[in-house]
Amino acid sequence: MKLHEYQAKGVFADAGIPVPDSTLASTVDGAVEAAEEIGYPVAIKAQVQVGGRGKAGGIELVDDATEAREAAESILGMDLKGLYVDRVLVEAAVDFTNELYVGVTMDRAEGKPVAMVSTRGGVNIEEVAAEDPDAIVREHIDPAFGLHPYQARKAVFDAGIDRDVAIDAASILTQLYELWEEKDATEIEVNPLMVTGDGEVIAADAVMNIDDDALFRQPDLAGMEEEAAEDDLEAKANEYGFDYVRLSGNTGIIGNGAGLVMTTLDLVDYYGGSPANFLDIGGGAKAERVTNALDMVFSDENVDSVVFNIFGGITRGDEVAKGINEALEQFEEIPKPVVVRLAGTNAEEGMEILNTDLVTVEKTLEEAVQRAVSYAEGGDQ
Amino acid sequence: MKLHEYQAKGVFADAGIPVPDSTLASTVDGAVEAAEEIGYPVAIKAQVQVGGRGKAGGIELVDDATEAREAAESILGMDLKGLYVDRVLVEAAVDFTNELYVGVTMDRAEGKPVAMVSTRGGVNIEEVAAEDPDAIVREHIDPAFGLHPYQARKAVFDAGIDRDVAIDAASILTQLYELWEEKDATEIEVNPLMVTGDGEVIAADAVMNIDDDALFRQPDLAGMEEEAAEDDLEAKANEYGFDYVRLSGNTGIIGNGAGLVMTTLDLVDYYGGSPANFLDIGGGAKAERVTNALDMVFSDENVDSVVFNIFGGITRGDEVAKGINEALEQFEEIPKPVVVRLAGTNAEEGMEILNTDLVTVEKTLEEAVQRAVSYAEGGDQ
Amino acid sequence: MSILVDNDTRVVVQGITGGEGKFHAGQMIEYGTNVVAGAVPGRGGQEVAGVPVYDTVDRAAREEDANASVVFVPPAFATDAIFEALDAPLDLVVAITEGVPQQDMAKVYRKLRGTDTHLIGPNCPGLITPGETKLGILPGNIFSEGNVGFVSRSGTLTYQVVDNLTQRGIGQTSAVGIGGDPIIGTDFIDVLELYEADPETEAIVMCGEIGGEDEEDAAAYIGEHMDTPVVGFIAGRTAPPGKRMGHAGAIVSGSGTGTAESKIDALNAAGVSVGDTPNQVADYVEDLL
Amino acid sequence: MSILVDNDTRVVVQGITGGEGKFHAGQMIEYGTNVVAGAVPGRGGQEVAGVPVYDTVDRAAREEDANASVVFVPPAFATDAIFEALDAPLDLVVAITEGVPQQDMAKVYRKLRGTDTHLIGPNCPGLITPGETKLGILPGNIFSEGNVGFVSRSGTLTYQVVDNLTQRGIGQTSAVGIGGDPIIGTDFIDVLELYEADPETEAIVMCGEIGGEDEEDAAAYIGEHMDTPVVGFIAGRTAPPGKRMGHAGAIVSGSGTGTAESKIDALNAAGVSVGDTPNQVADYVEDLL
Repeated sequence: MKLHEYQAKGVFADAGIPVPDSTLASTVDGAVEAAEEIGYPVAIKAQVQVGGRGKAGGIELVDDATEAREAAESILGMDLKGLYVDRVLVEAAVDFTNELYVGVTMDRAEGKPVAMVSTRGGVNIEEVAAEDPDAIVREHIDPAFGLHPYQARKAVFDAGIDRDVAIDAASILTQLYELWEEKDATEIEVNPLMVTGDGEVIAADAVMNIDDDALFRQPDLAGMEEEAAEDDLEAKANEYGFDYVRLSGNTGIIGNGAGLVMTTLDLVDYYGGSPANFLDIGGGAKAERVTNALDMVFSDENVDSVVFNIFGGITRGDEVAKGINEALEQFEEIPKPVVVRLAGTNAEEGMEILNTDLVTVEKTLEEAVQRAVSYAEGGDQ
Repeated sequence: MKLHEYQAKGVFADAGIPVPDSTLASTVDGAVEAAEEIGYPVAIKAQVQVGGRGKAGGIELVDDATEAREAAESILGMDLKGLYVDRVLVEAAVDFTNELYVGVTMDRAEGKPVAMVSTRGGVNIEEVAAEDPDAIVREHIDPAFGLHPYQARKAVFDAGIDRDVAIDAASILTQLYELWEEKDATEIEVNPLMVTGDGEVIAADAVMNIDDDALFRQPDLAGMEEEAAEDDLEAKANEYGFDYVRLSGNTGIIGNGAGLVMTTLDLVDYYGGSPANFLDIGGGAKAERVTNALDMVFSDENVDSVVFNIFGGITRGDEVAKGINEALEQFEEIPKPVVVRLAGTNAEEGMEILNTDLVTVEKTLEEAVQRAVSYAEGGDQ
Repeated sequence: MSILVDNDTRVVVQGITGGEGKFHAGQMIEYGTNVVAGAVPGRGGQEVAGVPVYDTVDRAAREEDANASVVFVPPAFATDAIFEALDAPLDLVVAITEGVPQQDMAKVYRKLRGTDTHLIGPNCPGLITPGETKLGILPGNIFSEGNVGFVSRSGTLTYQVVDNLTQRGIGQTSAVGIGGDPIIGTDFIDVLELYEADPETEAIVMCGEIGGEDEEDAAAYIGEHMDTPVVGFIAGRTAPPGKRMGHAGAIVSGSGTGTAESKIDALNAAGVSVGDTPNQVADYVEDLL
Repeated sequence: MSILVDNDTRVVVQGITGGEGKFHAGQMIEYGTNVVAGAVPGRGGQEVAGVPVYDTVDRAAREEDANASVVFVPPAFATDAIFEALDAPLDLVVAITEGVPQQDMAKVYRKLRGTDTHLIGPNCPGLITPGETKLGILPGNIFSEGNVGFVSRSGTLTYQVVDNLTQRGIGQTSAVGIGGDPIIGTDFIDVLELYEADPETEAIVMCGEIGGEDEEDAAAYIGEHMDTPVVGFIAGRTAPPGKRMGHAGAIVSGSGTGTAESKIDALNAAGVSVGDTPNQVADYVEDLL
């Protein structure tokens, strides 16, 4: 789960990390009012979860009410890399002399967190990492001990941060790690961490991704989740408790198990089709869950056909078949053609139950995918 | 620093560990009033920091107001193993079926905390440890990971605690460890942890010792310290910042460094005298600190002579001599004879400065101690 | 021959009184696994699926001489259960639980490195030595005895590919589902090393997926250290960056690391044929044998 | 010969810009110690006591090829300083700081066991190889070169007993103050083992005190493993139970463990003569040589 900038900054501020004054606004008038209250210059920043907002026109720096109104009008409602901007953060502009980068993420290969510091803040840090890896200092953290203060200092001094602000930057890194641990983050970064003319440091942007698997013990953050959902269908998937990702194609895909569903997507592509989504109904799904899954995929207006691919382990083919029948029998006319392939536990029982008036049954994964792709292209049912 | 029972129970209650209802009282009327409010039967418990209060008559169980008054009258003001009882805890009596022991302490040899559990609660656990070591289950704790919940469960099940209350007892052990860590305890124990007829567990007594060296980060507990001081002189030593222990003899002892001061005490005993105190002025003491030390020892009415033994490393003999002179020159008559021995850094300079009208100077530790012992026995100055 | 588990493996089921634990304890016993005990705090003395339940893993292991466990414990308690099994100590711990918080696993992994225990998972289907024993939730009937070592990050994809093999008469020495989480106890290299040392394993199938760099690391290992031929499969070629594809570990980062392309290239460079479809994987294996 | 430190020891002073750090850096240099750098965060680039200061121990060690440090850092920050030195990594860390919280030291001790570093202290006067080098606050002038290995839990008591030896012309190979805290990096046995291996150490003086069981453990070790004769001294014979005698470690528990009597008995049983007074210790040593 990714927090919005304004949410992450709220978490930072609560933890005592300095952030600029700011107000969230969803209307042009609200944005101008907030700008007047904060005092110019202010930055008006689109609240969508995508990198490179600035270059894409999602951030503007304004000096008076007229400019603020213009900026708010242009940003609110814009389409930013495919995302609709419905809120802006109006934020005091920081008069900075320097931009740093500090962050904490999980190094999967080492199985431990790693703190990162660079003097090359304010730009895409992944590009810096690619072209000049030494510009980013990495300090691995022993999860049993946490980030020792000396490690934070070592990282900032080794990165070459000016001695005047190094200790403050190290403190912020320490605070970030504490937040990382306390909030079950998987990634947390400040880019840029601005250094002002007075030698203060301030978090001018904030990224915070939370471990979905830990939301059960992060009630405050879990409450933010809904607010952060980007897409109606993804919100619906959250409700149903599905792992769901919406894509841009027209072949809907339902399956059990992440690896198998991904493989089904890949096969749709391999056979010349285009996947509309990833939808994993998980292990041991009962009839109702199957019905919900079909409802999800039918709700996506891009979808022209559906492939339902189940290899039963815990999941039983007869339960799946029952769910498919129930879901489809409620329609006068089936909204999109559905191809079903059942294998594994109780697959034969499932095949027998399936109402073949409503679905097309295929025996192998490859055949099922090819059939669904053909339907999506307008082929005969 | 040892907390009083009522203080430790306050800490326990804040942490959610069940304790009986109780009220602290310092007058007989207050105790009776508290007993009436809580409802009989109640226990009236002397608040002094010494083991075996029950056997020594410091705890009484009462069933009505008359008994409560009698008990409060007999306990308040009593001398309990040398300590004056000025407060009692009036506490709801627990109707128990079983008494357990749970605690956490530091295993110095292993350099790690150890959790302990026994079904032999309600008696002196050190006696149990001596006569039947297997009756106490010990579970070492990795300080980097803390007490894993499974370890708490393992300890209670291995100790043979009834399955009905085992999980609750394990939770309390987990909470005790969390308190141990959070409060910088060196020892924390509940003896007995009572099991009621309903299968509830409740902490009927509470021991909590805090690491003196960690009080700087435990402001709440540090605030309790004064309240817990047992002796006016020890309170004064706290103010001055001395390591001080009052003993029962009549030869006052001042020195620098714990080992050397202990050795001076031992030598007083070895030469037939009796040490009145342990007083370590620490390293690098200046004149004022020396003056304070003499003030401390002179304030002890038991003291008949003083031996001042300094082996300078960081501490400078001339500074010590100056302090001794300043302290003694303010008296018309020196309150008790003072023997001084200076060695190490600037010892010769110190010897030259010392006003030998006011003190007796000896060259070796052995001679200084023998002289002070002789003075304490009324020998010539 | 086989790796990690065989007829001598004696299993404690942690969480045997839960729905999943009970069901799969039964399934394992039916397959032939030596399930010797269950461990559930407060449930000691009961009997489930025909085996005695103990309050602690330590006691179950001591009383029943167990050397392995399978963990069916909810995510909030799973790491404590794993720590308990590590401490017993058992030789092998198989954590089926899905949804274990990442930071909890980082602590487990930290502890694990100081021990001799193999941890498989979490979020994995378990492992099987066909005809001898299975630890986990794998459907036993799709596996068959043979000479192919199988290892995969995924559960149902394992079933799909194994089924393709078995249908063609290609059996397995063992099959290990290492799990789809970002931090797992046993990675591809650990398993590849075991297969390389197993004289009966004549070829290996390795099913990876997007996310992380385990497949790239495994490719480098194969290139340098392995004689046994390996056939690969990588799921998630069509996954867009920044989106988690079900498994917590299956995510292509914004910076482009962890892509299927990089994994396939690395495997090809190490001489590993990577199938485009599960069927093609079986084709390649058939060619090797 | 000597143990732990000699003319090749190259020292970083952690906290060199503080009053104590600066003073003792000067004292050490005057004695002949190779103090090569200081380390104080934010003070890099300065010069104190004639040596360059670095922001981190790591950089000081790399730039000046240091292999040891002495820690003069206030208690609240001392364990972080020790962790920093362990991580550099240095071969030897001497922590002078008094008043380090016990739980912090438990964490340091936990980390220490996985490293090759010797940690002396905390709450110790340091160590010295007379005529070569000293790391810490020991007054150099009371020591003299010779063949007695010295080890003590106490600071000024060390001075007292060493002075008694030196006055009689009995010099020392090395002298180590291991510190008076309940948890210390190096204990009696560690030091005894080093002296036993040192061919020039002909006798050892070991000064213990009440509290803990280090002296009892050392006595057992001496009885089993040592040929070099040992003379003992135990401070705190008159200490009452339950009272902390200055040192955090010097406390006889209510249950009677850690008494002087038990320590003296154990040492006697291992063939160690224990002096009643510092003078008697010197007598016994004189008899041995």
